[in-house]
Amino acid sequence: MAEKHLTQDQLEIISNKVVGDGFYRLTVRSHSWAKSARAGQFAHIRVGKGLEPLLRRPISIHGLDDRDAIAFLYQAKGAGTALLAAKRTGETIDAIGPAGNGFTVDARFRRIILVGGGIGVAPLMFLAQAYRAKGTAVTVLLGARSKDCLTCLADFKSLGCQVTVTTDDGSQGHRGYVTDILEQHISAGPGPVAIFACGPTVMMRRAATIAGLYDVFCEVSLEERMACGVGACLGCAVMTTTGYRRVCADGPVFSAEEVVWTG
Amino acid sequence: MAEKHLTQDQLEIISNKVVGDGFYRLTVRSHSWAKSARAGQFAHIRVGKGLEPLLRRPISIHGLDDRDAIAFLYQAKGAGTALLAAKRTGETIDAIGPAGNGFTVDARFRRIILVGGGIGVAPLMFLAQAYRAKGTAVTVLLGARSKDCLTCLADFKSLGCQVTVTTDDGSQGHRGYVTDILEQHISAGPGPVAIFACGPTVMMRRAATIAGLYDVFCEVSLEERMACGVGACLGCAVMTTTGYRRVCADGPVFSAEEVVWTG
Amino acid sequence: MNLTTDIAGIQLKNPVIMASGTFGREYGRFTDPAKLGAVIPKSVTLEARSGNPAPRVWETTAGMLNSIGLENRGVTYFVEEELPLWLGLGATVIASVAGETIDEFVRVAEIFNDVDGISALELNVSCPNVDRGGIQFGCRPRLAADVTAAVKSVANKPVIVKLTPNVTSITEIAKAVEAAGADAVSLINTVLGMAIDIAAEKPALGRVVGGLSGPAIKPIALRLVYETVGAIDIPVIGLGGITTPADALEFMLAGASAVQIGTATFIEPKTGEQVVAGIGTYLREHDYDNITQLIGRARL
Amino acid sequence: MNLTTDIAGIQLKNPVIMASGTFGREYGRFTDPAKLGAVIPKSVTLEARSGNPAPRVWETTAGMLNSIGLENRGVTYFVEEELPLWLGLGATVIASVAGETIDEFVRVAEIFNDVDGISALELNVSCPNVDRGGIQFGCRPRLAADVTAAVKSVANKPVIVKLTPNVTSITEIAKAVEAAGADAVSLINTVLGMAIDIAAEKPALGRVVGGLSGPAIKPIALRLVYETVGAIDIPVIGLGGITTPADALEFMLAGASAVQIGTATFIEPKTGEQVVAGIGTYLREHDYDNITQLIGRARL
Ligand SMILES: Cc1cc2nc3c(=O)[nH]c(=O)nc-3n(C[C@H](O)[C@H](O)[C@H](O)COP(=O)(O)OP(=O)(O)OC[C@H]3O[C@@H](n4cnc5c(N)ncnc54)[C@H](O)[C@@H]3O)c2cc1C
Ligand SMILES: Cc1cc2nc3c(=O)[nH]c(=O)nc-3n(C[C@H](O)[C@H](O)[C@H](O)COP(=O)(O)OP(=O)(O)OC[C@H]3O[C@@H](n4cnc5c(N)ncnc54)[C@H](O)[C@@H]3O)c2cc1C
Ligand SMILES: Cc1cc2nc3c(=O)[nH]c(=O)nc-3n(C[C@H](O)[C@H](O)[C@H](O)COP(=O)(O)O)c2cc1C
Ligand SMILES: Cc1cc2nc3c(=O)[nH]c(=O)nc-3n(C[C@H](O)[C@H](O)[C@H](O)COP(=O)(O)O)c2cc1C
Ligand code: FES
Ligand code: FES
Repeated sequence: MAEKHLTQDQLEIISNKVVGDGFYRLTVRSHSWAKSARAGQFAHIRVGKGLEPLLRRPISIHGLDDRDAIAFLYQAKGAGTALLAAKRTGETIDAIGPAGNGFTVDARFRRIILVGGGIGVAPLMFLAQAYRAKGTAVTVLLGARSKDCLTCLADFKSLGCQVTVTTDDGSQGHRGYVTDILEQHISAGPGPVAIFACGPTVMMRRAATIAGLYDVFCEVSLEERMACGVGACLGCAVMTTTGYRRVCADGPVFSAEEVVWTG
Repeated sequence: MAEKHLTQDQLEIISNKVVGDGFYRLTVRSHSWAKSARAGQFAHIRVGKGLEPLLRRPISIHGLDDRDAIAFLYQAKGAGTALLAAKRTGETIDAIGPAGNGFTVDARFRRIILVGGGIGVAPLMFLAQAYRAKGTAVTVLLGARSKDCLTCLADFKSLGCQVTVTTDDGSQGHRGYVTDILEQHISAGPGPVAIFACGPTVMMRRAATIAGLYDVFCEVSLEERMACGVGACLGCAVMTTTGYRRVCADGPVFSAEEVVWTG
Repeated sequence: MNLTTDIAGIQLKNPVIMASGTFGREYGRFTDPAKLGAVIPKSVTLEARSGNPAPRVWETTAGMLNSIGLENRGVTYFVEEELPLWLGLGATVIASVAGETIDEFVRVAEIFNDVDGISALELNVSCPNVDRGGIQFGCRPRLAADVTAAVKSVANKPVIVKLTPNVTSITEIAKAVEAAGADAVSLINTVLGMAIDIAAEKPALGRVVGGLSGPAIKPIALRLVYETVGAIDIPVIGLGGITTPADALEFMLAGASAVQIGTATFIEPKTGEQVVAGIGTYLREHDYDNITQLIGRARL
Repeated sequence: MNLTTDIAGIQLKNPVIMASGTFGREYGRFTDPAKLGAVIPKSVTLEARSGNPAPRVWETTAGMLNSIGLENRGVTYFVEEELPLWLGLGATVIASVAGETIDEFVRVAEIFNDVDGISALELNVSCPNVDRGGIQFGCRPRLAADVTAAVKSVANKPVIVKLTPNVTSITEIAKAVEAAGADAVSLINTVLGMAIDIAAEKPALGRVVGGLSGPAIKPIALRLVYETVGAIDIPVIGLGGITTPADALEFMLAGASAVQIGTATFIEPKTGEQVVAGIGTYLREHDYDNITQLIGRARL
């Protein structure tokens, strides 16, 4: 059980840098997190010192920088992430985690396809690291604004992933939605293949539908507003085929088949 | 009318330094404030950027550093003053002021006696500057913890004031309360003499009583919890012989005779 | 961009009104009252009132408590000394009326009948800081209706009734004052609250209990506005904790025809102007050409 | 330092209780439940309930809204699966009971009669997030009294009634449940509130309206506790927005015999322990030798 490593820690910041328009890459030192964290898990971070903002912010683990350092990739959207962006090397962040269940990492897949949109790319890097470590072939399909993370493309490539970018207007890579090219990639190589998606709901829903059509293993990482982040408050419920489940504790990763899409 | 100079300004910080145990001296650049401010007036400062803390903090003007710079002396007591203490040179503070009425500065007094306790010393420095500029003899009686402001004694002396310190336990200067020696100072020189007091309520009340006994002009600077700081909310009312008056707009300086002491 | 708003038969140049008791003429130095929809000066009573003992204000997390107690110099002083100043600054003035008895409300309203420059009356039947009148009127549908009807029967200006949140059912009160002839309602007045001064081990406010205002109460106010809009047909003016344009938009999307700003002015005197500007920007960016298109859009 | 507190016939090692719906057993990893006065797990109903649609939580300034809707797996699951875990962690457990009908409350209470390790019952007659039961009971003195009397007539454990702040007169309700036999009351449950998601131009919560909790509501809670303590003779447990030892002390100085901590745990899981420690420090520094000396000291 992932939960067994859940701790509250003051993690020391190694660096916290802009890596795109409003995108930041934060690395912190922690042997225990680096050791126990699994791709798809997140940290529940107290971004302020006082009560403004009140609640912690969930941020996915973006990857391991080395055996003592983990990275986060985040987008400065509102007041909370702005405070995070203002933190400097040497300061600490108060983080609860590694939280959540994480993606399935299974050597039986010969190929995996990562489907990312916007900041949804964040946890997929960690997953790419995990699969590449097993020698699995990794295809990355990045949608729309994913170019916003300037370092991501290079990072995926240096892991040996095959990367394709699509944009709505064709300004970069393929023109259209990232899911438009998903079908061709499913058929384009040996199986068994697995799809992992993280990004806007419409994108994940479409990926789930396609995976269903091709009867391919597919997991999605869901977002929901959170309070506790550890499973206690039932605040982050999403509807599934087995009833309401908690994104923070039963997820954020769910089998695409069990999600009851509402958005 | 003092009110006519009331403005809202972003004042640039020249320096913000520790000058004693929990005491800070903040200087900001402002030609207009330096020109219009009168001793006893205060700035109503927004110490945070967000809504924590919600309200502005009233801080007396401590003096003029030169024709473009004013100084504040403040004690880091709670969350608000802690935020102020964290501000650095080059940042700005959002200040409303110069607010309030100010002390009487009148050349007819041959001598003035300033009675200060604790952080109450803050506005008295500015008043000493004003009277010394007129050549008036200034005696400063500092009570108890006034030594907490390390620079104040030297500053008063360099203005040519005669300074006496008292402490409860006699650890420094006279032993006892600052008002114990007030009577002897009233009689110790030529008149007309005026007393100006700022500090704990008991101290001001005692000074007021003594002034009454000797029929000496006396003004006190009162404190009350404030919201608007400009006279609009009626939140800072204190009882006087003519009914409730607003500390922020009718005060903070009141004639000792009109105050109805409750503390 | 058209920000013109009609409320209770009066036309405001925009829907941003400064709330009673929080916007004194001192703020004319920091912001231009003529640019605001309207200004509601501190509630006036027939005779001068001296208010409650100190401390009267206390800061809380994201809020403040006050127990001013309707201190004011009485209606004559208001008409002769204060109103001309507001009008001189170009403000549209709504007068807030308070009283200990129905008769007092009526008499103040009658005096205002003969005064030019008062666009509407707001009946403060919701002040929590006085022993008689105030909140007692606002907590009982019957009394609230009686005050409203009595004032309506004499007043020659539109009557807005300001409601208290300190009730089990705001819609009951709102319906009662609507039936009694109110032209609009405004809500909320402050939420009853208190604080203890730990250092002194006694209540922080001289009067023990006070009214909570500021950002802390915004979700409470918004719920009450949303429900009230659903229950009555006269316009609802929303207030409680508004500090940003986004806050104001929440109230309007919930169905408020206009908003008021109180405590936020203490923090930033220009809040009113900023909210007007921010609403304009929002309308432009979202391709509305009229503020009324926004009102109630978030209602299910 | 003696922090032992007697409430409704049960003895707690200290007056700090974790509020229902906010302290899951997950928190056993961050803090030691055995060091707390008691833990009140999420309210249980007779059968499992699935709760409300997402979003169920929304942040507000210094507060949060929730509309969980009493999601729980029913009393049997609670007794068999959850309770043993709490007891295994050394916690003193007070069980929160909820229901749509008086009969449901009674039946859950009867089941608890035969269960060891439940020190007391807290009746949640104040949940704002369900269509039936919940707040309806808590808003009407008569209904609140009826639930209380019915449960008291069967229960072999002390009964605490948890009150809602969303009423005109809390003292009326408190007196009614006292007369009906309640051993103590706890207050407040959440304050009704809502938010609008401006980006979507619709209500932020799936259920539109929710319950406001957190520091924002502390002054409201404190006023209600202060008034209730003055109106009844049974002990009052205070809660609403407590995040620091100073907050807890305010409630105790106002007359609360114990406190509960809810939302603050989400921000800092160790809040409960920190409050226990902070109260101890305060007593020491102010030369009290017993926590009971503090209770109600700020009352006039
Ligand atoms: C499991 C999980 C993992 C996430 N991983 C990342 C990541 O790796 N990088 C990243 O940039 N973002 C991630 N997010 C989204 C991130 O949590 C929000 O962008 C962030 O909380 C916004 O906070 P704010 O104060 O800057 O914005 P505000 O809009 O001011 O936030 C206001 C409130 O909304 C909540 N909120 C806002 N957006 C979201 C959202 N999309 N999902 C959930 N809550 C939200 C905040 O937590 C807060 O309660 C993740 C969300 C979840 C649920
Ligand atoms: C006219 C006037 C002039 C002042 N001049 C100075 C000065 O020159 N130097 C200085 O150090 N202090 C001065 N003070 C006191 C200063 O305003 C408070 O110490 C400060 O507001 C405390 O804020 P805090 O957030 O640090 O403390 P907290 O205790 O956290 O403050 C909480 C609340 O209490 C208010 N408050 C706390 N103490 C006081 C107080 N004594 N008077 C009024 N409100 C208070 C705060 O404004 C805030 O609303 C003055 C006060 C007044 C009224
Ligand atoms: C200091 C103060 C004084 C107030 N005086 C009055 C008043 O005289 N009449 C009135 O109707 N409301 C009065 N109010 C209530 C406000 O008009 C407003 O209803 C309330 O503060 C909520 O709005 P806010 O959160 O924007 O401040 C007062 C509020 C404050 C904070
Ligand atoms: C997410 C959440 C769930 C809650 N669930 C319950 C519940 O099941 N039963 C109950 O009696 N109170 C419930 N409450 C109310 C709290 O127990 C408490 O009364 C309220 O939150 C005020 O306290 P606080 O400000 O410390 O959180 C819940 C509160 C929150 C925030
Ligand atoms: S955020 Fe509390 S259960 Fe998920
Ligand atoms: S603080 Fe508002 S009148 Fe003085």
